[in-house]
Amino acid sequence: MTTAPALPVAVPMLCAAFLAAVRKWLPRFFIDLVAVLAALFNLVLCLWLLHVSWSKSIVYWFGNWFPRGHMVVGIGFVIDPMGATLAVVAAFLTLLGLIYSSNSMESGKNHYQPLMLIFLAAMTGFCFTADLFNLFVFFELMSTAAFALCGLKTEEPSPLQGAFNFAVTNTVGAFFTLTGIGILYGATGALNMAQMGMLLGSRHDSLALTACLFIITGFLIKAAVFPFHFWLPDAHSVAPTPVCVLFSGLMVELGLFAILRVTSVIFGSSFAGAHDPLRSSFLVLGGTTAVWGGMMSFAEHHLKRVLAFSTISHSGLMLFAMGVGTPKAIAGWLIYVCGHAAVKSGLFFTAGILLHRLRTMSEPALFARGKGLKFTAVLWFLGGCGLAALPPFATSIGEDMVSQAKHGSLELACTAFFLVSGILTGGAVFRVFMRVFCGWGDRGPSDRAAQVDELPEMNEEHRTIPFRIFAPAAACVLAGIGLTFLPDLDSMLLDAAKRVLDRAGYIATVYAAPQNAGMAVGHHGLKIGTMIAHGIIAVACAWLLASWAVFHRSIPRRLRWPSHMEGSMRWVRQLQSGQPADYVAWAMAGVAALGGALFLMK
Amino acid sequence: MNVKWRLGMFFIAGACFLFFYLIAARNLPPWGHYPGPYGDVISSLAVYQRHATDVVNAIDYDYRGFDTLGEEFILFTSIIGVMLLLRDPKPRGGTAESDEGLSKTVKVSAGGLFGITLIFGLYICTHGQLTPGGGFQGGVIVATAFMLVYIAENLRRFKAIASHPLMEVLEALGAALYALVGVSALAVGLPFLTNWIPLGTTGDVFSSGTIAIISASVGLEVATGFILLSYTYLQDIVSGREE
Amino acid sequence: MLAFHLIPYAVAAWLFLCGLYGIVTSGHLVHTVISLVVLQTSTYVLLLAVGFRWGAVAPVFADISPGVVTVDPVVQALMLTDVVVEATVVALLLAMVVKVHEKAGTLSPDDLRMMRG
Amino acid sequence: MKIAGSFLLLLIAVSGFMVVRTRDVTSQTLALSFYGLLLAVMFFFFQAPDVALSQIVVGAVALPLIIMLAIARMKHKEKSKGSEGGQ
Repeated sequence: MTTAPALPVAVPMLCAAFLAAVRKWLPRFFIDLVAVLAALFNLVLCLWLLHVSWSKSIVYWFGNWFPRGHMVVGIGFVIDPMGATLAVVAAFLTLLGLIYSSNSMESGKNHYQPLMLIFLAAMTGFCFTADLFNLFVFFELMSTAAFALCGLKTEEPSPLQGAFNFAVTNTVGAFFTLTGIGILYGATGALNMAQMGMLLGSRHDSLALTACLFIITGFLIKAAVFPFHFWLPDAHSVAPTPVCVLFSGLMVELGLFAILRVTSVIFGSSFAGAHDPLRSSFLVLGGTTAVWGGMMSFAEHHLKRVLAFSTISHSGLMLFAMGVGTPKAIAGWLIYVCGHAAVKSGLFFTAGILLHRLRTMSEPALFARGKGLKFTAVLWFLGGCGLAALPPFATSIGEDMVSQAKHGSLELACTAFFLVSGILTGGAVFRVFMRVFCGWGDRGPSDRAAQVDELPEMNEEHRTIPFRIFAPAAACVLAGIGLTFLPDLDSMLLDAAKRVLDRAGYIATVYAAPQNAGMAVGHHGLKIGTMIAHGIIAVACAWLLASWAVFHRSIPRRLRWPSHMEGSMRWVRQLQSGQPADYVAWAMAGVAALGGALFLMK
Repeated sequence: MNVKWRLGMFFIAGACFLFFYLIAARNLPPWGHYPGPYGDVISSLAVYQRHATDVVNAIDYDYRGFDTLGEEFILFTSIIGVMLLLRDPKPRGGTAESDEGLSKTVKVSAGGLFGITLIFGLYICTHGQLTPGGGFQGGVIVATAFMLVYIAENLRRFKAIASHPLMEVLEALGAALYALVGVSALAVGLPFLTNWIPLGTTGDVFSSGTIAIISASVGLEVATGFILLSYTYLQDIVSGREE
Repeated sequence: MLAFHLIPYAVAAWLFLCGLYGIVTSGHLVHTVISLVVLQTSTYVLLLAVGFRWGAVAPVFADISPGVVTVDPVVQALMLTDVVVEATVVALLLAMVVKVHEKAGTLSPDDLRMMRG
Repeated sequence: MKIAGSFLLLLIAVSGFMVVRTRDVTSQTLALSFYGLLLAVMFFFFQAPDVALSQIVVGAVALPLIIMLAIARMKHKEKSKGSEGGQ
């Protein structure tokens, strides 16, 4: 254990530096190969780390600076099952993205591959680190790589503007986080999360509240939670497909993961009172985001924007699950994140296939042009089912676990939000399916954002779909289904969730104190009947909603209202103004509102 | 959203922000009474453990060296990003900014400054473990020295230096070297970034083991990075002058 | 006395707000970027204030004997890397601005409406 | 010492605001350079020579230089575009 935990960060970084050095001299094939191999290496290594971490969380001290007494002098990794799982997802998605882009995608003179590897290294480090400032460093590294990747297409002005909005908003968020870290450092004089948590103890004064508020603000911006979310569609609609996959599949969720880690380890005891303002705020914010994102998703006509808003909606659901906060809910959160990553990535890859074959992302322009693409149509349809949480997609398990996590009104609210979000986002995907792949109805309304035309990202002949472009999409959808059938899935998830929430256990791990091993984990009885019922209801309603929009001309005028949702959200859509000034103002309003809630409920 | 609304939102939210910030600051230790313990522990350990007299650099390149690795890669990534964004240097015959305006005196003095600045930069790079300075600061100074070449030498030589393919290799090498120092510790069976090189005498240029090596590699990365950065921006203006 | 202890924090908060104000009222993309730099300096002031000690010396033991009370070296280490790194991040942002200008011919966010809706 | 420190901080608060208020980007860059220098002085004053050194070279020189280069590049593009349009 003196080598393995450092390698998932060090190896991609070294490979990135190597590739950046040789990019001018070596052929494209070789550069792709090295990048793919590095991602594959990470995948295998992270799987192994995950395997090891089940029995005992791995602790690793860089520079051999293990804690002296209670003082942590160096930077440490603590690899617990949840962090390792997310790192596996990161490696998996990067691998698929690199396979998708190999050989033919515009790579900006081979600058693209090193950037992807740095992105991977940053995400992995972000999952593992136990040091608050190190978390911030990897957050920044991840952001910087993301900004650069967004600017890959420099032919049109719109991508650059999207990248600029993304960069400004996220950098402001990062400084919020850094301010919070500074305040917390002033109070505790430590930077290791476990030590900070210990020193902060159950202190629940204005300092703890403000520090928590500022730290999570940066992560909420990354997680695209309403009203911090405005940058996300702009960034997604302009980034190349594999980058979109990483953004939607994991980067957004990592923002939530960081909130989970920080609130449980550092502020776990500070907010432990019976009346937890943080969780209540998460419930409200999550619910709002889920509905808002879903509605916007249905109102969009640019394929990548449809998917981007659906990511916002699902991010809201995940935040909602964090608000519920019991181990079962967090277990559901984890499987939902994994399932969502697989399904959403599958959809983005499928959109990439469409872009490759038909050279546009605009729904009206694609009308009926996808009729010949049978397999692609199947993938897109399955992706829609996955978003609506139809069993056997892993998202359905997540929904079930979160809904069953608490009884009473919360259970009802939970089911309702999952259903609404599933229906709206699934409906949007089905609507695209009907128009593009089946050619039903008419072209439908268009809007300015849909006309932001992307130049095709591939340099090659586009008559056929090569295997390496099709395979990632299929692999993602299959993974979304396959996850469900992992043996002992529920107890593994519960174990991972319990250990993330177990603040004392985390502190004991850092200080290498004996842990009370073998926590009773127990099983989660899946209510398979309810799951299937919910799934079918969601898919059926989504299908209905989609056909309502598509066939709105043949429906009596009085019954046309759901289809109006598609075109008539002008007023709301104007908030998406494309100006960083507005986005930052909204983020500030969010900070004020969240802070007000925290202080008033104190 | 129109400007009025936006400003209104800003002032209300800004007032809340100020309020949160200040009532949190009220609970911080009083200004100028840092209570520790992190800084004090390291201050008391660094000279003995690492034979480095500048504790800030000991933290940057050793105790929290993993952070700095990340930061260095942020720098590396940004520079790749700039080169990626501003690629496509199609030589175009635009009017180039003239350098005739600079008097001969300026050129000569800039040329003379080049040597001094370069030496100063290298000095700062290599003495990071002893006195304030180190790879980050020294690297920028070295890069500034090369910018003086631009002022003094009619641009052509600056272009010859900055656009040399070796520049990018050196930059990547600077980034890789840091990680390689980390990996080298793995090779001798120690955790990543552990010092395994003899520490030397405190106060010597070659003291403090890996700190000096890492500082030098950061210097290389920062210097080449800034040269590439300025060249990438100048590229368009420069390429107009080619014929 | 309390008001005195709040001075550096008030200045940090003020600079943060100045940066935000600049971004929110910006009519020029380069102005936005420079406002972001001002916003960032707020974190310097905060970190510096947090680790400061009256009457203590800089944490450089080249000319002082070990054991003398110093200011906190950790915050300085954090700031040091940040100063250099942010410069390059700003360079990245400016590269985007340059490219926007090249393609769209304007730098006023009001005229750049591609992403609307 | 305390009075000088507070004065320095207030000076920074004022000049930070001035940087943001300057709307012409070229003068803003110069203001930023001055502001960076002021920050470096503050770092020296508060016993942070390492940071001060890096602030002088980066904040007061390199960063404004990069911004100037970017502005110059954009002006250059405008000029060459203008001359192309004229032909």
